[in-house]
Amino acid sequence: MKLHEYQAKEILSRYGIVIPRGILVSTPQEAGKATEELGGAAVLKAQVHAGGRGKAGGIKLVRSVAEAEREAQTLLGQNLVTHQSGPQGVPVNSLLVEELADIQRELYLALTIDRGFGGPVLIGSPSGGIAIEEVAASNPESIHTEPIEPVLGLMPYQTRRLAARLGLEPELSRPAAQVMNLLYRIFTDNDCSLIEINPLIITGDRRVVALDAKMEVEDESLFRHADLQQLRDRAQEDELEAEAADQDIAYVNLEGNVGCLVNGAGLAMATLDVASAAGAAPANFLDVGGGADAEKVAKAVGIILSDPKVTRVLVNVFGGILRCDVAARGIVLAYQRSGARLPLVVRMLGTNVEEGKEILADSGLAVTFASTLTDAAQAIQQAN
Amino acid sequence: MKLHEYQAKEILSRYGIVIPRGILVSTPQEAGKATEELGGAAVLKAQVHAGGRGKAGGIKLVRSVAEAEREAQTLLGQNLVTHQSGPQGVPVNSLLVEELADIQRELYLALTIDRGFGGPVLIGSPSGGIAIEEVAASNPESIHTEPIEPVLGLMPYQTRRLAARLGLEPELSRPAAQVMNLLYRIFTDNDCSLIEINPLIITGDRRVVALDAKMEVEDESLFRHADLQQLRDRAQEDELEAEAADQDIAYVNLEGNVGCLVNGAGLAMATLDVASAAGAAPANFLDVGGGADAEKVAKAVGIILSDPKVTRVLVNVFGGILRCDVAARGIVLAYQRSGARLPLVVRMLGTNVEEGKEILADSGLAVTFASTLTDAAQAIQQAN
Amino acid sequence: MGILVDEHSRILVQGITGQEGSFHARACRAYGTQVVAGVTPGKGGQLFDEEVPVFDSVAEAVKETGADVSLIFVPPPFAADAIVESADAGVPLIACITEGIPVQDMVKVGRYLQDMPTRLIGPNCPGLINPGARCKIGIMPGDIHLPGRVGVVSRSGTLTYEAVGQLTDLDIGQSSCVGIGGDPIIGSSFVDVLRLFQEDPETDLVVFIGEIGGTMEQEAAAYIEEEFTKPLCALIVGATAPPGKRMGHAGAIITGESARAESKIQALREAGATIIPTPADIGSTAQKVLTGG
Amino acid sequence: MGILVDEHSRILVQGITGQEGSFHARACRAYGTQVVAGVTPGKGGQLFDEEVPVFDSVAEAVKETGADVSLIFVPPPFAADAIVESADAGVPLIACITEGIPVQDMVKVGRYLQDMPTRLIGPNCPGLINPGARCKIGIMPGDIHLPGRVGVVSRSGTLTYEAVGQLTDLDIGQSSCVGIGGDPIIGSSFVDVLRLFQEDPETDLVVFIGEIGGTMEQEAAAYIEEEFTKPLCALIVGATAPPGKRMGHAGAIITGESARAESKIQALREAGATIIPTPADIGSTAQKVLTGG
Repeated sequence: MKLHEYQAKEILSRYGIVIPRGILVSTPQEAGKATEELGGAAVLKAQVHAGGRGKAGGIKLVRSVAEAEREAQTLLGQNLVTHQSGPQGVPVNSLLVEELADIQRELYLALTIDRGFGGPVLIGSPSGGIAIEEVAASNPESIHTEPIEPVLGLMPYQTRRLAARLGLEPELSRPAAQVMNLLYRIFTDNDCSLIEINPLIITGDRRVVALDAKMEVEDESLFRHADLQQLRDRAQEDELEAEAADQDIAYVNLEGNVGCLVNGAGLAMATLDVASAAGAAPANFLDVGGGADAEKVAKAVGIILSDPKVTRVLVNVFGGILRCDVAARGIVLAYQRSGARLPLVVRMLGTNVEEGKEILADSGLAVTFASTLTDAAQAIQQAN
Repeated sequence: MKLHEYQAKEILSRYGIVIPRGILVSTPQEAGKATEELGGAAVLKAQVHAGGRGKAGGIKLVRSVAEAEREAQTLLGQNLVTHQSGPQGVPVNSLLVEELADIQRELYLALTIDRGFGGPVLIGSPSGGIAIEEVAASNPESIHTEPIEPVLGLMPYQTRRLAARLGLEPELSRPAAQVMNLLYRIFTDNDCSLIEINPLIITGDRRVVALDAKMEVEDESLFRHADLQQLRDRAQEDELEAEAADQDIAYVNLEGNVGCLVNGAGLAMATLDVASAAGAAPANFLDVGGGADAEKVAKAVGIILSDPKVTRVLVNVFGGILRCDVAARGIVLAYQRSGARLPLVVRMLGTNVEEGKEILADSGLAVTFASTLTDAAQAIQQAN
Repeated sequence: MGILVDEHSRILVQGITGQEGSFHARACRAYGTQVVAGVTPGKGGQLFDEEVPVFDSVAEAVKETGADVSLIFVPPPFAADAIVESADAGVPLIACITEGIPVQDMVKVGRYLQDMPTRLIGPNCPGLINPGARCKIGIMPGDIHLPGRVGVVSRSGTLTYEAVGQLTDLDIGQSSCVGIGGDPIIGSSFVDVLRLFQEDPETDLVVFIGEIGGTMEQEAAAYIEEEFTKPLCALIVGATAPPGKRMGHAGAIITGESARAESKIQALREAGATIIPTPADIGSTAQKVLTGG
Repeated sequence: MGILVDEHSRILVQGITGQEGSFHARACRAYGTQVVAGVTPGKGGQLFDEEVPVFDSVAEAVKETGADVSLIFVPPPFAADAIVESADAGVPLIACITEGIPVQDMVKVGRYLQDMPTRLIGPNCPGLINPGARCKIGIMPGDIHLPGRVGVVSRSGTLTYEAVGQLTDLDIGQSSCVGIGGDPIIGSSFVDVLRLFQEDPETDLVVFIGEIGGTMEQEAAAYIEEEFTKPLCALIVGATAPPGKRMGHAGAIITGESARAESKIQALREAGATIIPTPADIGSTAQKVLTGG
């Protein structure tokens, strides 16, 4: 789950990391008032769940209250399209109005889980303020990582080493190390999958300040973070994806017209691969998960059916922890609820497959059964 | 460093462990008032750094304000002698006045470091309310331990297992597990060497309550616990031992008349062993430590010289991290400061030994040099 | 033969009284697996299906029944505890089916298990099966399997069944099939399982199914090139999948290009693997390699 | 020969610019030890005593000088970090002299080192010395040592010197002397060091010096009985020491009676060790055993 910049910064600040003075606003009038409070000049930052905001015009420097109101008027309510947001963009419903920072240097600092290492890594670069992917492409040796052993935590010699590699003078090494230590605490306390401070700045008066902050909390851990659950902003999410996420269904909206219901991420990817190879364009990636019951399958199919671009549905279920009869009942339920009559190609194998096929055959739906992946892909390609 | 019961309980309570309602008092009048506040009956508990308080008369049940004042009058200001306090006892300067508890069952719970395991262990027994040494002697199989892996922390299956071994019914297993988890957090957060809850009680209304609490913080870790340093109560410590502890000197007051200055705990123990074997009774165990400078040695010798029962001083220094010349300068300094003329037997070997002997020889003190441990013991035995 | 488990394996099921646990414990038993015990705290003393004793703790179950494999269906918040409980009780092999265990729980468990003799398969995996020994420890549909001499190892659950289905349809039997799990942090890697297949005299060929993301396939490729001597057919899925929306920037720069399907396919091809062109070609590719075609 | 270090050992000193570090680095060099580098964060680029380069980090020091032993004089709050830094830099042997490291720091470091190839001696120890190789890595006075064939291992610092002094006075030389340290949690145990003496062809006899507290001497006795084949003289000090005021109740019940001197002496005697009657008899007991008296 992604947090907004202002939410992430509030958490950073609570742990003791210095952030700029800022005020969250949702109207142009508030933006003007906030700018006044900050001394008549400020930065307006669109609060959206998409990177590349600056280049897309989501960050504005304003030098007067009037200018603040004008720019806020433009920003608020618009859909901001960035290279990460998808073509439909993400709505700008609030702005963070921040004091101007006296930036002397811009660094990059992040924490994430490294699968290879099997634990968290701290990542730093002296090239902050630009997208880290660009740094990784143009200047990879300027990106440094410090793996963190869970039993030890981040060790002082690591923060010293990283501070040195960030080019920090000795007197800045200690406050920078402090930021690193706090970030690691925030990361573990809150079950984050990512914290990114880009840029971490050194100000003219030699303070270390988190000028921007990105924070993602691992969805699987939200059950133990009631406070963080409150921070979810559904407005930032694709409507169908949000609905799927509510049901704990892995769903990604795509461009085609074949609605896909699969169990298992690997089989779902394989299904997209084979369907694409057969010339059918998938409308979505959907993994209904192993622990689904009929209701959850029905919800998943309901999401597919409510997607206006879907003209046919491909089901590929290999019964394991999800049994075929359960899947079949869910599919029938969803079709009944929505009243949809879209053609359905079903490939089912594994646990309780016969019961599953029987349920579908008896349902009155326009079902074509397929026995192999290739058959299924061809059948869906023809089902129009 | 030992904490008082009331200090330990305040920490437990801050973390969420249930403790009885209690009021700290230091006069009989306050004790009466507190008893009144608690409903006219209470337990008065002497706040001293010594176990075995109950048997020694340091805990009184009172059923009226008048009785509370009377008992408090007796307890306050007295020196309580317990089997752990030494013959001089420990002063009772404050009382914890607590509400009466409705005790249905008494359990034992503790956390400490197990050298063999190399980490913390949780210890529990269904036989609470009596000294655990007695349980260990009479019924050792009723004592259960759960080693705690630092990377994992205390695991739920361990708390379930221990709760079952404590004889707790399923509905009490969860609150008891909660206490265990909190104790482990307190232990690690505060660098404890010991936390002991004896008894942990089950009340008539099925609550899990810490009725008594012992807590010791590792001296070596106090540098990072400014808050805990404030909790030290010097009045509870042997005066010379407290003075030594202030100087970071390991010192234990003994019964004899030979003051001993040694560097290294092992050599100090060896010196006592040899001196005792030669018929000389040591007045103290003293390890001045490796990192001592002349001033620290002088402080150590000062402590020895200020002990009225000391009639002669045995120095056994093997120069390593502490150099012999440094030790010699410290000894001379202490004698000069105190004006003492007590005979001095010195055995010195190792780093800078010649300089050390020269300094002592030139000092005008009544020094006898010995070359072996046996010589030193014999010399001190004769030096009267 | 086959790897890890055989007809002598004695299985205990953690979470046997839950919905999934009971269903799959039954399915394992129906397949022929010796399920000797169940564990559900607080339900000790019951009998599962009137035959399998249920215990409050793994230690008791192991002591009373000699169980040597643990199959875990415990819900995500308690699954890390279940793994550690089995490891501490000395269970040498654990298959954890549970999906959705918090990553930071698995970080700690992973570190702890480094010093233990226990081998963990999963979590978020279908488990493992040895068709020749009629030993199924997991959630895969048993009847699609056929005893034989092809090993299957896969990061995916259902895609493993797909692979097995295609093999069985062509009458190509399996020695053992292992789903290693799709989570960021898992107990056994591709390399761990390949080592076992390398040592197994009854495995002639391995079908290897990887995915986009991470670098485990590249590590496998390095191992295959240096030490693995048997023929291997490899499929990597996800070439047409949308760019992982859930993968943060910082994560992406750690693995960078190597997380992509092409990079993995290239590494495996260079290591000498036969690449399976599409997910529909798993069986046919294996057949070609086996018949030297 | 001797154990752990020899004339080829290349030492780096962590905390070389501090008061103790500089004094003892000098003493080690004067004895003949190859001190090839120092490490003090923030002082990289200096030369210690105009000859030994000082680095900001252990990794740099190792890279530039090929140091393979680290000797640590870093103050207690930073010592755990210093140990881990050396281990992470791949230093195979670390001797940590620092006294007063918080126990919970060492709990974590101890766990971490379990998975590392690094061997740690100490902390709170005098270090180790190989008199024949003129290699002294620690704070012991070098000139009391004599090259020879007796190994010394001890929990105590200064008492080790006492033992060496008595041996040298009787012209009994030492192959290697190791102080394993007096803290509750240390890197190498008696057994670890005894194993090395067992393998060392130039050690004929071992002098073993234990203390009251803990059970490490009993573990050593078990090892001696089962595997150690050389003669061994053992001293346990603390029989007349006051009952450890610092040992809590809970601690006492873990080790119980076994923490006492008599229990340790008995275990060692039963394991076949020759007991040294008093601390004044270390040299004479060793002499008797060596001469078969």
